[in-house]
Amino acid sequence: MKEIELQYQPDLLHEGEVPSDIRTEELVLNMGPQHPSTHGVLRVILHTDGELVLKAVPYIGYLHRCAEKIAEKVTYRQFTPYTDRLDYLAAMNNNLGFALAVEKLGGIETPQRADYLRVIFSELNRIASHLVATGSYGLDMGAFTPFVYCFREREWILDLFESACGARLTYSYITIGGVRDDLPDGWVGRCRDFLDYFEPKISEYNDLLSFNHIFVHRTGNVGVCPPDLALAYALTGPCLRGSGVKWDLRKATPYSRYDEFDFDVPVGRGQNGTLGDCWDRYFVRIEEMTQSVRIIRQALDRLPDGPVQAKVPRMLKLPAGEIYCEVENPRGQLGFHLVSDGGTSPYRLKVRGPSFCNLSVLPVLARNCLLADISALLGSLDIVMGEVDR
Amino acid sequence: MLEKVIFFLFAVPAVVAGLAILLGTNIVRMAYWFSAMLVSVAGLYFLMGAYFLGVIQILVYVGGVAVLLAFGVMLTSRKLARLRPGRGEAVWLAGVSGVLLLGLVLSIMHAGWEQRQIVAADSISEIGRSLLGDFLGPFELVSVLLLVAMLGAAYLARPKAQTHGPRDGKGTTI
Amino acid sequence: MTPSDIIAVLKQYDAGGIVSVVADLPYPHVLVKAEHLVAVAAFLKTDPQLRFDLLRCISAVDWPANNGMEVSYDLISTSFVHTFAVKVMLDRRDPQVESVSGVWPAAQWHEREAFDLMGVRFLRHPDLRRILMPEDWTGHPLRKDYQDVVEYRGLKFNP
Amino acid sequence: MYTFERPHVEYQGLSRVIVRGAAALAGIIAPWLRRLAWVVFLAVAAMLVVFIWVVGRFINPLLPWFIRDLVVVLGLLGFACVVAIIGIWAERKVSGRIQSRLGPMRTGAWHGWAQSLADGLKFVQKEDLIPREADEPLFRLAPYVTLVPAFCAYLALPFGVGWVFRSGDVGLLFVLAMLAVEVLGVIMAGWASNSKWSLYGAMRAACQLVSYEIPMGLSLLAAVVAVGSLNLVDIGQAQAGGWFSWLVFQNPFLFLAFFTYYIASLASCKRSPFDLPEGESELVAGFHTEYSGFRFVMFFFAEYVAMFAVSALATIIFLGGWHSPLSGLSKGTQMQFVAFGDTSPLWFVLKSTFLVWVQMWFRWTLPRIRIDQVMHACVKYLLPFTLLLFLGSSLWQLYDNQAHPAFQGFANILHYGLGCVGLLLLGLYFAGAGYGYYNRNRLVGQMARNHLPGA
Repeated sequence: MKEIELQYQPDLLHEGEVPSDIRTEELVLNMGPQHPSTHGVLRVILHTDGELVLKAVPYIGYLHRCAEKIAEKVTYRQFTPYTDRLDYLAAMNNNLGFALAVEKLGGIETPQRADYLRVIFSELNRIASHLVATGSYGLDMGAFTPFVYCFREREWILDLFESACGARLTYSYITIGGVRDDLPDGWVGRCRDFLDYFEPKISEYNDLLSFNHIFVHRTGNVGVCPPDLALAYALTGPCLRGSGVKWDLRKATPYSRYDEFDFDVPVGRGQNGTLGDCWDRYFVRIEEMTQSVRIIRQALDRLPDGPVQAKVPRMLKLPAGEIYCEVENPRGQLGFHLVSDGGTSPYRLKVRGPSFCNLSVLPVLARNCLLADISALLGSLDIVMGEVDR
Repeated sequence: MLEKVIFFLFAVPAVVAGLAILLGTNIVRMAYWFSAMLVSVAGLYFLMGAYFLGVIQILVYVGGVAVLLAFGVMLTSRKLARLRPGRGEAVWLAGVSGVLLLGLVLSIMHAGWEQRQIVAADSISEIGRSLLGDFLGPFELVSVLLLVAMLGAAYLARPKAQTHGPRDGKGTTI
Repeated sequence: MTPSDIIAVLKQYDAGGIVSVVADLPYPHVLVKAEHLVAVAAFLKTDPQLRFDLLRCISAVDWPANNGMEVSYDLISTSFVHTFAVKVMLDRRDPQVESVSGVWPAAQWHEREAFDLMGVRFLRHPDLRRILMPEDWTGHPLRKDYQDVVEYRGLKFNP
Repeated sequence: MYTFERPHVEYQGLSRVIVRGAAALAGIIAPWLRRLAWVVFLAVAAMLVVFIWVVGRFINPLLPWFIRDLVVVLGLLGFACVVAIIGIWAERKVSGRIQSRLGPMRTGAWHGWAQSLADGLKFVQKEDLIPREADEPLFRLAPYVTLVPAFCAYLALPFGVGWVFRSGDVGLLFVLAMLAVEVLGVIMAGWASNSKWSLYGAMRAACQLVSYEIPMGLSLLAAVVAVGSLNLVDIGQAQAGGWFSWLVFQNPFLFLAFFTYYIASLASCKRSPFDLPEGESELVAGFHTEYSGFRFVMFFFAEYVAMFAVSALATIIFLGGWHSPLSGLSKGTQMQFVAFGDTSPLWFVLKSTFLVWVQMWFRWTLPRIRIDQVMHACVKYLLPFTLLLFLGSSLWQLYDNQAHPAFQGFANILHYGLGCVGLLLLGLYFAGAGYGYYNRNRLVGQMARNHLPGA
């Protein structure tokens, strides 16, 4: 065995470099669990020197609802609603990830129409999720109006979801073997209406927020995450692409017929600062919305007829074995490590929440930044605590 | 009659605030008592017809100096915020301030107050003319003093070599 | 590279540490001895043919039947787009293994979670604390033989 | 299950009377308010008109001076309260319209006009919390120290010729001084709350407000140099004669000074994009995090009162004060309403309101600046720039006085050019607003239209 030098020395504990001639006392600031910009019940302990944050230590677990333990007690079908509650802003994508994991392990083939509908709904949900991310990022930066605009557009998507599956937040629409119901009459037309309306709105957000001088100066060069750091901390999704790594599971390991669609993978270019800063991570989301619109248009154009649900027994039993299956969620790669012992419920289900991994880089990025940059950083990582704590 | 009432309306708070500064132990409250005293004295200026002086007192001393004082004091730790001089210290301080007070009283008694009509003490143009005319020398001297003070402050606050800024990129290297 | 190619490369490096291999879909993986884990991990990450630069997940699975605690490391390479997994089997009574957070810093939180919920102790981990459960919680909830807590800090749970 | 026992808080003394009284009053009044909303609205408006008329007409020199002063001070206090109440309501309506919402629509009958009154009633009924570790006397005092100076600034604001409580030689300085004292209350609140977030808010407020006072004062001085007086009435009088005689168009330095003043005044009112002392996404609520109930209302009031005060100052100094922009065209005679002898206060309030609206517009459009950028913007850019403006304005005055014919011609061209630029800006504003209004359905989208009937 040859020795290999380890590249990254874990150095979570960090000594504040205070100027030697001025003796100041570190102020320990408890940010959260109830704080407007922690996006849920995240608690961050900040060690500050005036406005300067020397160290930030996140504490999580306030929203831990034992999803993995519950999974061992319920059947496969019964667990689908629990996946809604992981990343509650992208429930469709969560449903898809779990359904794919079960289908792959059980060797279940899904009909073509179901695959197309899955693509349409998960891309719509990606837009909805990115709208929340964009809007609440504006809110973190102190601009209230983009938030309301984004929610206005999201309402339309939620209306579309509601008409298709009856729910506005926790859909459980994409089930094992396909999707639960076929589309209602006129849904495709309404979806097209939305896309026609929504596409020009993206440039409106850019005018209002993305290229706003103050916004650019607040987010450019802040929280810079170079590509190697992003990979080392296993950032995925827009956070990784914001660092300039062209990595998207929809392109790399296509699932659910994503290879039949034509779309680009936007990456950060560091055009308003350093590569991998908050602005890049933010703008990747804006660009991804355009790509999602492209995918949805293609899927609507080529939407095949046929059944939307494969024959799956009510009490599904999977063969003994295990699988690790990932999908590209709006926040990154959502992974399900599913271990089956041949029974009707998972023997072990480990959920790899993208927000969980993205948040783990916070102590590294939040060093020697200003207090206001913490909210910029948290917003650009775009965490959902339901998924971090599971 | 009314003037006297108003005089006491301002003078009593000024004295009370001054005593509170002396006798208080909480340094932050002392800063606020100080600004209360400044406002009361400004009121006395108004009563005397020196509007300009009164307004400048509020603008500069209350709005600027007292705020910065409170700001500086606020940043000290809460334990330090309570102070109480020791007995030896108190005697020493009382001696020094007693001598100073005596000097002040003596100088007031021997000042030789002339009964001179001050030409419109509240007229800003008069004040401006005298500052830039009769008293140009002292005025410029004070300006130079302030400039030196400002340079000194800037020197003290200059960025040191090892000071870290938020934008130095250190926070992102691993 | 296909899983069998990866296994071949890995066998060239350290045949002694490999206990068993599975090259078939859906879950190709290699089971290595616990003491070889960090060396294998570092090799998988740095080898120019493999370059597994993204640690996707660390999941611990409790097998009380054969007294084992299995920890699997799911990897993917962003350069070559191939996936693989490494597993170690630990003693269930006192599961401990060297931390890979020196190789992939991403492992830090995953390992903390495995420690919290499964009780796997990761040696030389920079900051091994509970992450999801409160600091003073007793027991490791995801173990199969976990007994539900009745009372926590005066907070009584109804069964 | 575990239940959290909430300590029972009993109101005592005056707050008990106020709370009980307000609750009883709300029970009686609220239904009638809803029923008679129109009547109440009209009655309040009529009372205001009558009051203004009485103050203007019958407060004559024959009355003892202290009665006159008392009436005028009460009137100004009422005016400040009305400004705050309407300002809070308008803020919500403006934000609603900007964000394709409706804002309050239910309270009262017409577009939720009674919303601020209802809010006030709600706040009065709220539990009056003082944190256990707070410095109680200072905590109680701070809202007053914030609100009273902001109101005092109104004492020196001229609403027209003769429409001023006290016009001294130091009117401008008095207003500035009062706006400066307001900071004291803010940092008092921040320190006394004994919350770290509040302390951060107070620190930011002290840094920012003290720094921005300097460019604010310097920009105003540039205008003072042009007029040669610190008396606000004199400054207003010097701008009689319509749009082109406003100080802002007199020379390029003053034109720029108006904008620097406006920026600095945004900062000194803690308005977005300079709302760092209370930036909710960073500091929860900044210096008033721990405040509730009526004390919070006082901070809220102080903000709107100060907003109007700085806008009024900008109006007097730069935008012609109480003079109508058209008075030059109508051959020296003011456009007059029949009922009032003098329309000048209306013009004054109108212009100030426009500036307040611009402040709201900024707030709902721009993100917040970071603290280091705030200080950089002040110390590195605004301060030297306003110093230059002050110098330039003085030099301009020097040459203007000596009446070089060539310089006069040049100055006239610039003067009218700037006036036209101002007209252009105003025209662009109205064009933009009109475009937005006529395309509102398209811009907002079908979704919002369907969900907001009557929008």
